[in-house]
Amino acid sequence: MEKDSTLIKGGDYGGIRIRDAGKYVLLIVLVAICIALAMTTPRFFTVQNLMIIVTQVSINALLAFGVTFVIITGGIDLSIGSIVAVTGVVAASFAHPDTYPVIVPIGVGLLAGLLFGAFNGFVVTRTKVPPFIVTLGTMTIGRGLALILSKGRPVSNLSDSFNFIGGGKVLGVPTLIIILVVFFVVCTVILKKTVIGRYMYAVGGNEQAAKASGIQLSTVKMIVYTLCGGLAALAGILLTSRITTGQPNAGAGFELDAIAAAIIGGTSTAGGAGTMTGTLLGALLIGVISNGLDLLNVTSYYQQVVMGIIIIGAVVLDSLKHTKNG
Amino acid sequence: MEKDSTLIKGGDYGGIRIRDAGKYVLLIVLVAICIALAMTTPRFFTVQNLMIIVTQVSINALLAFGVTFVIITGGIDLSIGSIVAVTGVVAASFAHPDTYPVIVPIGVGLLAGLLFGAFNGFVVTRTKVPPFIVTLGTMTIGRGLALILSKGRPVSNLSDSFNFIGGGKVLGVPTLIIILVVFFVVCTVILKKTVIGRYMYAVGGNEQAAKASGIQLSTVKMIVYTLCGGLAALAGILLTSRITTGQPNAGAGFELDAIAAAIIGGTSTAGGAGTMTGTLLGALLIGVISNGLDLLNVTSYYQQVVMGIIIIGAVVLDSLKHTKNG
Amino acid sequence: SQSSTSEKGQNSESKKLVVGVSMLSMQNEFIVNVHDAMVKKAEADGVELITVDAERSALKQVEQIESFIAQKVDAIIMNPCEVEASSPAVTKALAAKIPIINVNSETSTKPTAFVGSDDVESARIAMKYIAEKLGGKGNVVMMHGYMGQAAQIKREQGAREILKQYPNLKLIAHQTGEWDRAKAMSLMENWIQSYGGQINAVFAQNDEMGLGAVKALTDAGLKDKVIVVSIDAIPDGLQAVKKGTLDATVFQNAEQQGSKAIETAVKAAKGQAYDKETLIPFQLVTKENLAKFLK
Amino acid sequence: MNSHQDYILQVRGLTKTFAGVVALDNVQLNIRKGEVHALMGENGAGKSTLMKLLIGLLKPDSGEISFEGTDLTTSHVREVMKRGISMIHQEMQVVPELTVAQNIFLGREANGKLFSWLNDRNLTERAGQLLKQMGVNIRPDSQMKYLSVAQMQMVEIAKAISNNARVIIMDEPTSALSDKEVATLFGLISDLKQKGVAIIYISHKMEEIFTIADTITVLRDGKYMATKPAAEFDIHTLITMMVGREIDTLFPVSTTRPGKEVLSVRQLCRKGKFSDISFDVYEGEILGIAGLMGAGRTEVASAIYGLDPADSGELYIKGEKVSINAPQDAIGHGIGYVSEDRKKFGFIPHLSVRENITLASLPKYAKGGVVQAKSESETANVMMADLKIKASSSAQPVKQLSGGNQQKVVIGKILLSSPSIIILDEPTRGIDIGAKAEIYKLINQLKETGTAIILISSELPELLGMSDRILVLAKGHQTAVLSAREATQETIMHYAMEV
Ligand SMILES: Nc1ncnc2c1ncn2[C@@H]1O[C@H](COP(=O)(O)OP(=O)(O)OP(=O)(O)O)[C@@H](O)[C@H]1O
Ligand SMILES: Nc1ncnc2c1ncn2[C@@H]1O[C@H](COP(=O)(O)OP(=O)(O)OP(=O)(O)O)[C@@H](O)[C@H]1O
Ligand SMILES: [Mg+2]
Ligand SMILES: [Mg+2]
Repeated sequence: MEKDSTLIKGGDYGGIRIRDAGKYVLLIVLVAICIALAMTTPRFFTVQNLMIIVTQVSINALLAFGVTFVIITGGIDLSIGSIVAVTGVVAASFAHPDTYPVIVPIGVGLLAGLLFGAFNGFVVTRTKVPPFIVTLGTMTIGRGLALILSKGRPVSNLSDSFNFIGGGKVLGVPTLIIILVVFFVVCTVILKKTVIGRYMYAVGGNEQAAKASGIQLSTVKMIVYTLCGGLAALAGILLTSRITTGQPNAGAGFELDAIAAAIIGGTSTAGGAGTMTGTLLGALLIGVISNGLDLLNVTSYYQQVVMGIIIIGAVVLDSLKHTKNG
Repeated sequence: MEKDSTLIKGGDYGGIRIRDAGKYVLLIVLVAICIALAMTTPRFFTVQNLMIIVTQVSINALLAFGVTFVIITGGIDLSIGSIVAVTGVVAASFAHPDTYPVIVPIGVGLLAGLLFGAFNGFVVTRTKVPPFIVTLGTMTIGRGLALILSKGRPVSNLSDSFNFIGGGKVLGVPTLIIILVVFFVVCTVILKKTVIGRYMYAVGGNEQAAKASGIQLSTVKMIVYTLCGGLAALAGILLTSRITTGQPNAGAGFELDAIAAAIIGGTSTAGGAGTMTGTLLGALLIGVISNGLDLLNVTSYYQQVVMGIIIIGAVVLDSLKHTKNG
Repeated sequence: SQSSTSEKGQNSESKKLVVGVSMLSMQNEFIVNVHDAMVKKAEADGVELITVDAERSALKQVEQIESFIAQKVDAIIMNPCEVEASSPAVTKALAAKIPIINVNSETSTKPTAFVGSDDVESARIAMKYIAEKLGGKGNVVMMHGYMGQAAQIKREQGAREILKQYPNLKLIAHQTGEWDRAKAMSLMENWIQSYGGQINAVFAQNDEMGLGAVKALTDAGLKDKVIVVSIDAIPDGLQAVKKGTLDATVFQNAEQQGSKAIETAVKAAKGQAYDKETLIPFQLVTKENLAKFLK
Repeated sequence: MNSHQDYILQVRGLTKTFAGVVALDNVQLNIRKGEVHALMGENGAGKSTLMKLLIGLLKPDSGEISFEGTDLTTSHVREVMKRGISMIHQEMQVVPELTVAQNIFLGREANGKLFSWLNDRNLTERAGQLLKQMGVNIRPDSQMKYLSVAQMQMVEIAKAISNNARVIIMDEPTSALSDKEVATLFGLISDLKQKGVAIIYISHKMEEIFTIADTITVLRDGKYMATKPAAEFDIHTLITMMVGREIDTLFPVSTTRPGKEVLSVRQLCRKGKFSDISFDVYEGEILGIAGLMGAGRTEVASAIYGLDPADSGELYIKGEKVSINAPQDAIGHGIGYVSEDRKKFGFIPHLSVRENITLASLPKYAKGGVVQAKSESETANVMMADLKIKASSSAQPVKQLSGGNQQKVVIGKILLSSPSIIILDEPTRGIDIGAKAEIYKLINQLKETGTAIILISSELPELLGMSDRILVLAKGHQTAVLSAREATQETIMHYAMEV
């Protein structure tokens, strides 16, 4: 009896879950990089700079949270960068001073993003087109829409209250940081504590098994893409507010950064595994390196080389742990 | 006994393979689009225009061939756009008039690409880092290298013989078309007729089972990434030759187009399925639409929207066939 | 933050001025040239430069300026990505009482000083040249940069202003070539298919695209019949003008923009008098006046 | 015979085709409350397809399904399960990253309401109780991916019975189980019967059918043959009805005498899995390995094959010490391995039957790296015919084959690589009785040509019928090596339970 139970390792009751253990290594890597930077440049380890890093990371992190949901179910969303642009332009159009109360641009922007995401989900679930192609298609479509809606010009002259959302401070803390923390908690709870979160893991871990257990794949996927669209919209609104203008070409390439953050954070490209904490750490890692390289005044060409090496290196270290576990 | 033998209906050569049936639908879609364009604008269906389309498609198609190999084994290569830039810059540096014979820039460029690909393969096989992150990292590194090598400036003033490779004509046929055809055949043969090609399908279809069948996973993956690097180098050299200058920022975003061509052509993102014919059709589809939209003088904002819709639509049609199969 | 002030106090014992520089894109040759001029001038003046590349992202640029502010640099030079979107950076720098100098292009919020030229003007010059060459009559096509970017918007604006003055000059097609030579070449090939002999002139919003158009036209044997004009006067562009394949380009003085920007930044940081606006004029480059631009 | 009201589940005129292949043709099935209804048929007869139609995973082309008077013909799985039908799938349907408890209650947490809170502690507790009641020793909080195939199978059983279903479909639930767990399952089944639950039971193990079935329905080539009380069948009539011909001897008689020593295993150890395993295998000999679930048989086999190399110990092949760190080393030394987990290690789903069969010996059919299509195809066709693999053609992807036929493909692949040592881990798992006889014949042929064979099986009759000697493992230790004469069910069980 007791002998058998020793054969089954990897219990997670109360202890560290195997699935989550990865993030601790990543955390150590992140802390190590921070210490190294703090020792190299006195400008790094200041409250102000750390706050700047988190602020800078927040938009990527929000996008990465959304895409983490999608990747966990075994999908992918390349359209988030375009959603940022579309929702930014849409929100900005309703955010001119003395027109609507600030809730209107926020609401309309979010709605646009949710609809965009729902459209992705609809095509993914109603057809057999791979999510990569669906969202690559909607990425192109979205970019076109943003340009059409804005007639190719930035939408500016936004109200102060709108510009406050992503650019203001509350008790000295940038709003972006507060929003990031709130949504980090919300996304973690959705993923870990709710039935739908469990279904995301199940669908990504084994679609057939999920189906055989009576889980409606299309519902789960619809929710996931819609959620991702919503978070991208939030990112788009915050970005617009932060740069005080709705740019039709904003967000280009953001999808790769967000996906990178999720995967660096341990989300499996095959689906079925991933955590919001990991994703947040992934986003912070990218942010810290980028900030550090700027502080160290590394020439921009070399920055790219160093950035690439550190990211690969961090994930190599992170993956060593898995090797030991067999 | 005779009952049993009817169960085995012959071999499969000569007939249409189930796995390949998909490409016929795509071919029909492509032909339909061509007919529609030919009816809308008389300028579409001319030998000259068709030749231009194929020329324009060729560089994306070569990249897509390489990435098809990689995706079939279950991997991904995001660094190909950067390889185009690095190899282009490297080749151009050796291609100034009256320096080296034209074989030198070609050889050095190809070598650089093969090494770059081998490095991707090395990291993918020696570490547990997902290919997405490895090649995203080397994509950044590669871009940095191209900028460092060229000091951020185009490398121009190239010899006529070098410029002929990608810009010349042989018996009225552009060299790019000839090279495309040759490499289409070579890649098809590798994938379909050789042992290593079969192993690529096996590794992508079920890595564990492939390993248990005695296939050395790391060897197959090394070959695949190296091959992909080599084809990207070829694309880089041809692009450089075609535009008569080595651009450090060339090839940005090419990876998405190439991956799109492969997936539109039926390569499974999960690995284990795909054909070069499909990939070629995918690349042609993108090329024809893009050419058609230019010929019809569709405004650039709307071009993007239409492009996205047609690509999704084509793959929807293509996938309907699979639905019938259950 | 108090401790960091004291640290800075120690640092500034060397009295070397620190200038933070955020450039639009270090993958753009013209921008690299501006930056090179800055580096040269800074070395001569004993100024320390911290250069960062915004990679065409206004958001990134705003963040970089925030970072400069946190580092308490003595002055900031910004090569704005966007007119509007880069403005918060200016606001923030001004609020932190750090002089900020815009180089090459503008933001809607007025910075401490501006050094550069008006992009709209460059397109006016280019298009005017085309109009004159064609005798105010003919068919023109235009190649845009990345849609929605400040430079694209301004260059389009300038071109359209001139087109309005010449009712017989028709813009028969315009499309983006994304600042890229290869994309522009493909675009030109496609246009040749649809318009064949109808095109009389090409206006490309930068030299890279202009050179792509030249290549496509040359391959099709049409270069003699079509005028190509672009902007930037990069070395390749000048060479093409020399060869006669590119009919004209518009010279933007990178060297002056760069060195004047440093000069202004240093003056502003030291509290000396400086010019609020240093406008460096564009110049049309054709075969006739080419010699003075070739180094 | 019976009035219609007795039937809890009725199927009429069900037809299903896949890409032109008729899997089911006008099939009927009537299930009574509280009965164990065996569904019998050869590999590819359409049993699993019929069950997938019942549970709502597939939609029929025509026909109808009614359950307790309601029509379920086009209902979604979720609805069918809610109404009271659950299913143990032939191909295990587990989510590897989730825990045992999470798998058991998947789809039913908080009644499956998408936007409600999870209570994992509660799920784990309930799963723990359930497993304990079943007499299964598996931690409810361990991740599914760390379980052996047999343990996963037990979890699948737990999942199906925890649904309070009134009909439970069991598609080959015992294919990965050894006798002890089979007994546990049968105990559960009789409890369920008491409660009036009907069981649809599919298995290729004849003894099981005659032990528990009340009624038997036979399918052949997708067609309904007959339904009769089990008592009216004997093994011969049943087999004849299934196969359409007679099968006289299951285990062929072998006259070969073992030759020279081929493989020697010395003090093979892997921490926590097995220790001190030493044995020899001779030319033309079949060494059986017996043991209970989790005894470490599979672990020993995969250590020898290099899939999961041992920590210490030595391997000798024909007297020479060899080191095997990966399967290709093993293959190089002439070892072939048929894994118990065919889905994971056995075949490449997208590839065709032909491509799978030749995969391990492809270089033999290639010249200068180029595969010779003709010789490859011919070889594959011969193997398909030899093993009676039921497929529309050698070009059919293996993922479309029935479970048993997939297993045959895997065996064919290893046979083709003509190994001098072959390790068969549960080789007849899910294989019908006719094909079993064929496979035994093939194993014997191999033996006669001097191949050394290691046969791991949870079916004692199979081990006893085939082996020359039997090695018994218990909890990772070697407890006996029995000669064919000494070996009986009792002695083997005795040593298998030894600590
Ligand atoms: N998705 C599919 N596409 C094509 N053919 C299929 C598919 N699924 C099943 N088949 C075919 O349907 C037939 C019946 O298969 P099924 O799995 O029902 O057999 P089975 O009776 O369960 O066999 P076994 O005892 O081997 O499990 C087989 O010939 C199989 O090849
Ligand atoms: N990756 C793993 N992590 C933890 N435990 C494992 C792992 N793989 C196997 N085990 C455990 O090791 C034990 C031995 O498994 P093995 O498969 O060798 O047993 P076996 O004798 O072949 O029995 P059977 O195949 O009938 O289950 C099992 O209890 C299994 O749960
Ligand atoms: Mg079956
Ligand atoms: Mg076993």
